Amino acid sequence: MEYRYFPGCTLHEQARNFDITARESARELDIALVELDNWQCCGAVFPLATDALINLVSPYRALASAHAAGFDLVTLCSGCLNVLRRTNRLVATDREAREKLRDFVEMDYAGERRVYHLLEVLRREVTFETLRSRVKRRLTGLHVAPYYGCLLLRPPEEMEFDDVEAPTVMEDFLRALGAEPVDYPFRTECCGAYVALREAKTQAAAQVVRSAAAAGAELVVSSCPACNYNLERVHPTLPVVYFTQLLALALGRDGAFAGQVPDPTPLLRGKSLLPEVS
Amino acid sequence: MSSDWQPRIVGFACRWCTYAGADLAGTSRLEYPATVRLVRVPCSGRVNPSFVLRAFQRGADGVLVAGCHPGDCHYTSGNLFTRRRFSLVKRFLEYLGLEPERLRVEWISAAEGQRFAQVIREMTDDLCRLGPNRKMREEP
Amino acid sequence: MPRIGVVVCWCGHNIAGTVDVTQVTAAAAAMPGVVYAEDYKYVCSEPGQDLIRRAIADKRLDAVVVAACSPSMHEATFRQAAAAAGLNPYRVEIANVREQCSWVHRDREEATVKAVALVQAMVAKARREEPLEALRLPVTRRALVIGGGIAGMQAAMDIADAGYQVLLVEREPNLGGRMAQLSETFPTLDCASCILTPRTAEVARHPRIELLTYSEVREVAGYVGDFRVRIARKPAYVDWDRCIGCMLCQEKCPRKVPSPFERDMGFKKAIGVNFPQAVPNRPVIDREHCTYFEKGKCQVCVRVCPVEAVDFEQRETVREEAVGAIVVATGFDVLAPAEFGEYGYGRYPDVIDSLAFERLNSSSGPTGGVIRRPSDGRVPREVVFIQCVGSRDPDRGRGYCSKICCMYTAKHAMLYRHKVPDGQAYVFYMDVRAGGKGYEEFVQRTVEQAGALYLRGRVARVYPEGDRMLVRGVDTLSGQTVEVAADLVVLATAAVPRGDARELAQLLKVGTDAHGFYNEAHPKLRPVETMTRGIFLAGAVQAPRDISETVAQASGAASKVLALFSQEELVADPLVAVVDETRCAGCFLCRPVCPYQAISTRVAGNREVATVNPGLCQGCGACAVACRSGAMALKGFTDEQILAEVEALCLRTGSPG
Amino acid sequence: MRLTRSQLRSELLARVEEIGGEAVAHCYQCGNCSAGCPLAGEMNVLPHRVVRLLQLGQVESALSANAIWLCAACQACAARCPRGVDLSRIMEALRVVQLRRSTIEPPGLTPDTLARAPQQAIVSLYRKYGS
Repeated sequence: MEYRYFPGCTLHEQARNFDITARESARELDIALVELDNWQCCGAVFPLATDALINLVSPYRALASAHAAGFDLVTLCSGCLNVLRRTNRLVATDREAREKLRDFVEMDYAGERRVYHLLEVLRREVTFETLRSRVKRRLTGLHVAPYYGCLLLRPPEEMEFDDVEAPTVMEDFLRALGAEPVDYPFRTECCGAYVALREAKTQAAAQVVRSAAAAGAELVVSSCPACNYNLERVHPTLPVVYFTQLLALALGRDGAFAGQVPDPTPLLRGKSLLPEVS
Repeated sequence: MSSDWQPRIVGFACRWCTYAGADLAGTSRLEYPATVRLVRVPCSGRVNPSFVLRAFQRGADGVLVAGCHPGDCHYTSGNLFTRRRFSLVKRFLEYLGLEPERLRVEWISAAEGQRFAQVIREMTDDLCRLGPNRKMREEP
Repeated sequence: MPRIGVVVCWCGHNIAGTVDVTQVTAAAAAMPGVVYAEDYKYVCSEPGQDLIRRAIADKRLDAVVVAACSPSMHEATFRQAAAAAGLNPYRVEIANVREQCSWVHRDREEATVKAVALVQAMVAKARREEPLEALRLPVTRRALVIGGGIAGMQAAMDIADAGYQVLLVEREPNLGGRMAQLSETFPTLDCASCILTPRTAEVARHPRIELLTYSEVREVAGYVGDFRVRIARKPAYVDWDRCIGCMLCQEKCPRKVPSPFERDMGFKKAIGVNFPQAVPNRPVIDREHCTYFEKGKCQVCVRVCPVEAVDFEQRETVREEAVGAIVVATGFDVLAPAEFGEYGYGRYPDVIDSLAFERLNSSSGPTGGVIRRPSDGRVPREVVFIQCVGSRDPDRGRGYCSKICCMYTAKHAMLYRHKVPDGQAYVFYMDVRAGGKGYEEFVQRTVEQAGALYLRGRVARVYPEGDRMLVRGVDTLSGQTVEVAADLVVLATAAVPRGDARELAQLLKVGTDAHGFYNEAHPKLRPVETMTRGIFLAGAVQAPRDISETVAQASGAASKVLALFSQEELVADPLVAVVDETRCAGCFLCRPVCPYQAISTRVAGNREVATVNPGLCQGCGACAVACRSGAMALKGFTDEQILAEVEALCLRTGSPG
Repeated sequence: MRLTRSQLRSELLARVEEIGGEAVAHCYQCGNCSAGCPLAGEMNVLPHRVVRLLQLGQVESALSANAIWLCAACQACAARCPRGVDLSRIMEALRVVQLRRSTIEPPGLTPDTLARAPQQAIVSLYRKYGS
């Protein structure tokens, strides 16, 4: 299976380790992630005003380029997924928007392609069954709190990602890796998003981590670099890692945990999931 | 064609669903163009294709055949005949050179006053663009 | 040429405000065949009807066209007026110039032109009209009531008390329906079973009521006065005629399974009754859970039964019955709150629905009437009630108000306080809808005496915090978000139609609304009748209702049945199909398209022709279109009439542009 | 406050509805949006009250609510709204209206935040202020 890969800005800069672990994992699973030529920022937020088509030019261009190359698009950032998928849907359903964007970008595209989050590729194409059989290092005994946040799930009628109030894809993913998902109430609550960048008044992120810890989690796993950052930023009691890091770890790689605070490696070493420090 | 030319639409409406839906549009005071005149029939399955042909011959610019949604027919199955029958009639009329927009077959329930008004608006727009029906019209 | 009169109604300002009625009347007067044209302010009023009657007499009219509101409003009124003046009522036609003209168009000239065209079409139709005679049909004076809840029982009793036979069909093994699950009833707090139990016994021993429980209606044929119904009796695997109701089988059965009657909070046996006071007091075997049916051994019930009533070989039996009228009283269900994942129903045992709370309150329920929460059996100190779960929610639930929840939630909060005096009830509501005798007063007592805290707002999420449930909501009146740590959360879920309501509606050929509730013939004037003659509605099958309304409606339905049975013969609409035998080629293409099996073969001379049973024909006209030779005509909607309408509507006279 | 027809039908309100693509009349003030809003604790006017102000024609009051800048567009409200109103679109419309009238300074970020925060979040934040 081959896809055009849209890394997005964050994975290209601050969160390189997410990108690296994703590419390593894809290779292990025979998924060809070919980086989209000349991609640019998706715009980070889907414009909610009805007259803000200009903000859709960039995601339209990414979609049209993938289409021109003849492949569906994959991203591993919930933010990018949210923008690209909603743009794709708008292009497919709104003739006026489609024509304006086409005329502006000068590329023909009408929503023919699909946009996947890497988790969806694992669920749909690889299947968790196969993933389970490809795991080299089962994450046995690791209690992980999956954190969905907002952008994967909402708005449900546009994202069609999972049950908006009771999603299961990350739990299924973790079980496939051999880890034990922990159920806790805040897994679909907002982390504060970009509002949390201001002085940290918002309790949202801290509440997520507290709730996960109270439920017995040892680790939080996220699927969005901004969530990951916000959760790490509140000095959590638990390490917060990206789902691709756990994936790579389970597939026999090192998970690229360097520099993360709190450092997940002592925990993982304690469970014999990482080689001892040489 | 003068600029204030308005198309004439003859609509066949089943009394249980679409006719009642049109009544609901009225009760809800939804405005739509005065281009449509309905013929009340017991069921859309009562609409003989010859009625449609006659309307076009006598100068109707558009014809609407409308009934209950498939599965909701007051007579259980009448609209299923309508659906099959008019998918043929439509292709036949297109074969004769009639623009496909001139004949619409729609399912409009008694609760869909809004939809009835919308269909009439859309049809009127389409017909204004197409202009008068000259293809099948017998010159008076 | 027939002499036609045209009367144009102003409907006050409703028509005359947009349509130039004077111009329409003048145009009508000039139409071929029209010998009289007049306009009047309110034609449906008594003087208006008198105008019609006088015109018929004075002008010797053969047909009347009334340009007025929709025929669904006053066609019957004007037909009666005409009949009173000696005109055949089927020679009255309505031009709908209100709902389909004056109310939907603004431009006076366009609306007037259209109104003239509509009148012209009806005049053209009226010219080609024949006088029709209403059909007369015999009537079988025996009623079928479907559903043995409070609605069905009331209707059955009323009909039977008036002296007619009733067949009462109930799907469950016992009578009682939804009400049997309830604890106390609002606004009087008398216990549901205290009202219900004597009633079930009365029904069961009534000499004119034949009870068919554990049975379902499978087929309905025929028509008003003469329905043919096939009823299947499901196998109980117990011979009820032999059974003496000792319930030893239930006592000794080793298999315990969650009881749906108890909302899965209690258990039942694989053989037995739903609840102790069940009528008839006869057990059934739950085949899905019976060890014998699963594994081929056990048979404890067979061994303990003193009368050898257990019969594993029992099969479904089907009988055909003739009835003259049908009352549908199949009740309602509650929405499964699975759509509302944020409340955690199904995930957390201490989030339950209101019906489950009824069972917790019921002295015959799983906790013996002590309110205990399902997870650990603790008596809850704080209970949160959430109203409108799925009601008034067009986005994820149902757009309508379920009507009964405000009152039963108030009742729940009150009962809870009676049973747990130091407990606190919180009620999240959007509006309290307590229209009904003594209802508002009851709600106020819940607030003032039972101390329930009413919080105006919705709840966004419910999740566990320790061993309690944290409820996060808002109080819109103070403008504050609020949190309550509750021991128990009760969801007032939307009342919805039974899962198979649509299938039964199709059997009965009764219309349903977008949700699956059965449609009445007229929301105000014919609330218990359906569009299918002879079929009536009682209770929540039509829309959510409380017990008192249900009983009132059931009595209403019964009185309609009695009115039907009081007639020597029934009069039916003559708008049916008829065969011109001289033109019928005997191809019988008409037969498969008839949904009512109303067309049969008849030998006419030396060949076979089609013939229509006017009692079965409902006048859909499918056969008239299927007919190749033009032999089949639908009275009142003949090809000639419809074509005449089409031609009139296509005329461009006087149209702008 | 005095309610007037001209406020109820003001052009400004119409513009908010047009840009947001949502009709405020659809809201029946159940408060579900506020109940589940992760930032409600910081808002001086709760989300449902912002809509209420619009229903009352008090667009200026709605525009001065800090809620419109605190809204993180997490869409929890939209996903749960029984009336299908996407409140985040109304919030966006209010921001857009305000930004088209005057410049609003985005909050300053510390150099540390700027250096460490993911681009996705920084871009999102400045997008909100029309940058």
